[in-house]
Amino acid sequence: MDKTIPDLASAVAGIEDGMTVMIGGFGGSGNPIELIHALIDRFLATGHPRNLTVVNNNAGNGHVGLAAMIEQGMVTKLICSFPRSADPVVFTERYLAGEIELELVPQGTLAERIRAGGAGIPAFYTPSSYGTDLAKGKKVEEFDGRPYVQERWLKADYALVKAHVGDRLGNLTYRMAARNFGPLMCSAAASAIVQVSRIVEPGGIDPEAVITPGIFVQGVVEVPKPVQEEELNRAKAVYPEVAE
Amino acid sequence: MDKTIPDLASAVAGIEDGMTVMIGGFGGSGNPIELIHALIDRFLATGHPRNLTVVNNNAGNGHVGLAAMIEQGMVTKLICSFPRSADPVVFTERYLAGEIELELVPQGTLAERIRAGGAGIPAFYTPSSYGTDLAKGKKVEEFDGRPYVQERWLKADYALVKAHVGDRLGNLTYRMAARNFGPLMCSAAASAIVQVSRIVEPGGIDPEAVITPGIFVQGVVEVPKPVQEEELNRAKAVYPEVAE
Amino acid sequence: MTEKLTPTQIAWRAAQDITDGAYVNLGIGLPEMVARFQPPGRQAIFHTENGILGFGQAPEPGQEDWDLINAGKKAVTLKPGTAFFHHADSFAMVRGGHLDVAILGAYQVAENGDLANWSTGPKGVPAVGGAMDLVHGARRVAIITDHVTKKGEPKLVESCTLPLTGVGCVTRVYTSLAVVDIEDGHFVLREKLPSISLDDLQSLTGARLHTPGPVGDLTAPEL
Amino acid sequence: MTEKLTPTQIAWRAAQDITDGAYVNLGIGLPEMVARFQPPGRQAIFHTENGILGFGQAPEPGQEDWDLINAGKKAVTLKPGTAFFHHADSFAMVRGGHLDVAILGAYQVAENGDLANWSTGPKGVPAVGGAMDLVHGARRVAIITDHVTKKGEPKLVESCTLPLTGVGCVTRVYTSLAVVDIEDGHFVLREKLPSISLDDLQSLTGARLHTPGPVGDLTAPEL
Repeated sequence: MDKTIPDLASAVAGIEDGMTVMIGGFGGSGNPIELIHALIDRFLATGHPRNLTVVNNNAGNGHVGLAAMIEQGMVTKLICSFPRSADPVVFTERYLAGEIELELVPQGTLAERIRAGGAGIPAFYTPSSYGTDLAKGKKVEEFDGRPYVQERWLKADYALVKAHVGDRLGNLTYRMAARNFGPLMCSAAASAIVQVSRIVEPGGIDPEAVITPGIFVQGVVEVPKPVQEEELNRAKAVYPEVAE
Repeated sequence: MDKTIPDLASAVAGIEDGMTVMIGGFGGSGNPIELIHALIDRFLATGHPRNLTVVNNNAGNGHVGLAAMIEQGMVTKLICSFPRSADPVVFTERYLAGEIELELVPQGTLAERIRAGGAGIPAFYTPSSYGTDLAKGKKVEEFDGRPYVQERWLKADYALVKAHVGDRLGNLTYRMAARNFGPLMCSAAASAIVQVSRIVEPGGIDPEAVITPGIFVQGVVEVPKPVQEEELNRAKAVYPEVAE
Repeated sequence: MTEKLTPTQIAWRAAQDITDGAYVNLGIGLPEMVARFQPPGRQAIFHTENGILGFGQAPEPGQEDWDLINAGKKAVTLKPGTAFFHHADSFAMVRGGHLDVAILGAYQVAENGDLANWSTGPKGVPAVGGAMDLVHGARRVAIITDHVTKKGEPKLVESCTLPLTGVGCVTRVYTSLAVVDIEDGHFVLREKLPSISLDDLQSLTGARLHTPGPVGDLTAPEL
Repeated sequence: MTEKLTPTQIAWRAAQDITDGAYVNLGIGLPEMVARFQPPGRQAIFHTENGILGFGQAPEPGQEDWDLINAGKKAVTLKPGTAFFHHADSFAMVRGGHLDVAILGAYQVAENGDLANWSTGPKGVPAVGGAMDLVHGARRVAIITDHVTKKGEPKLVESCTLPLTGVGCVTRVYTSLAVVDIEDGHFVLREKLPSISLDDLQSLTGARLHTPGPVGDLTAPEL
């Protein structure tokens, strides 16, 4: 078995119009920028994929990565916890113009819904959001005298994730806080496509140190020196540099 | 902050009559034998703790560890998935004599209930056990046209867990399949008491390799060369060698 | 007495359907034997409930590490690419639909796919383990079993009389006499021993065997 | 204009109540400042939603590693004993009651403990982050805030008029003028600036301040 994919274009080739795509990352860390930009390249060349529903903690920063995807009009709906950032202008404009739908989810609930999707738990109860606007229309049940809100699992057709080291069986490690949503999204997507800084042979990762076991991963592509979204934004980068 | 405990007797000193105690381990691996035997010593010396509810995947093997606890009459109720083993004579006799209560839980549900206890999720839905005797009396709800059983979280007053390396902040690593229920039980117990083969200074464990972060651990005691339950049972060991 | 496959041969037959790279969980006992018969060039990745993915065969006697065991509490070995994880992550793999195949034993399988394999009734100590999770998680739930009980009673039945493990969960049954799929609430016969007639096979089966397509010969090497 | 504590001084005051070894989550913005004022001999362990426990202060400018950030997206550093984990484990810590204290900002706090701190209404882009989880998870949920809004309106109120973050969740409020506990649906005044009279403080507060016990002097060093 070999889950390695030779290049970024092949890695994102399966994503189709209307799909739900989970994208890892939190703020400027852990964003699979190279995978996202490969997807934007495909969209610019072919007009597809479009009408995507994207799941991410944020709504993109500046004009690269997820923000650039939104800017190109590829995203119809965003499911996230915090669509603000140092520079959220792209999402903000689209949202206020009514051009993109937002499903706002408390961060812990978002993480747990994605985990539940990967773990075969169709619904669970959480105290978070009880009594607030975000619980409106949701089922409430009392346990041990305290009210909880029922939340549903979240699954995706694809996950695009940035990890650190991967082997060709799909076993992954992450780097520091870039781990964030990656392991959860890998488990909740029908196809988890992961960019890693280095691909090693099976056995190259200590079995105790594997964070995402290969069973949750469908494709691994090597991006030896990935860019950091935070650094792109500090440099005021725009993707693609010359938009069509 | 220093969570290290100087000796085994102190480590188990807080467990009181009637408490719920989660005990890590699966079959002959990962059982915190030294902690259990320290608890038995206390019981033999003082008559306490008794009337314990124990959560473990199995029901003890042979005449050491959990089986010895049951043999001494310390356990009133057992919550487990598989109360059979190569030598389950102790539990079997007590159970058939009506002297110990059994709550049988599918293994994945047991793991998820414990995780839920640690994660503040009071209830969740699982397909497991739907339509079987083990779902009797439980709430059923349909999601996306498929029926699921509602299960409740499981928490404990104490967890007794065997890990591998620990630091004095309570960060832990485990050894191979001895990890099993350990990380879950640490999170679900008000007090998680962990025996480790080696205590190191903070920083002695790679932050990427920490399996149980210290926030889930209340006490760490060093047991440099822990016995393996499987080996004790192959040697037909009995604890204590001379029962009172 | 009818000619029939040995348990080892049934395990061999089940192993032929496992594709390269499949994620597989093998139940305790007879199903564990399936791992021995992977066809040349194919390598399945074995999962065990107690937190290992991609483990290897049993070690040489005396080389056991009792922290490295499978769900049957038997010692296994590491292979390049093995991963360890805790029990909640292990059953996330199971329940979350990440396993391609789970192969289990059975007391009874019903034509609607119901499985009974954990309890023979109220006597004795009940024990369920991971079976109730496995039957609802894996994409294919296959059973390997003798075609009849030791007393000669059918194990493939119209409806289970023993306590259920799962409802409508079994997709294929490998028996000592036949390979039977479960489709739309029916047993569909795919293969049978050449030496047994369809009528004789039907007489040993507790529910109707449908034959909408060709029935292949069930064969296995001497093992 | 009334004399009052600066935001930095409020953060200092809140820091005095954090015990050695406490697990603490500090909200984005002003609450982050609390970490700077740990009393000598005490070391709290800081948790951030994005998967770090036990991180250290900000690095020197130019030394940032953008994989090592807190929930406010600011660079932090490693300390001996740091641990990394994914978002579900991070919120297991939050929701599971493992944090000793969460310190957050507020638009409004009601006398029953309701908190509004995520939305000022339907205008603009709503964003909630981890606040709704934090308020139901930590053993103590403390607020640091100016006593009144920029327009001079009370932030401590009978009931919140802005969208709620959580119901009955706040246990203590550190303001620019006072330290107020929430007990049994009431504001209980614990400390106030010596320079402000109880009457004046009450007039700046939107619900009754109870004083069942002694009211200490709220003081903070120049910072």
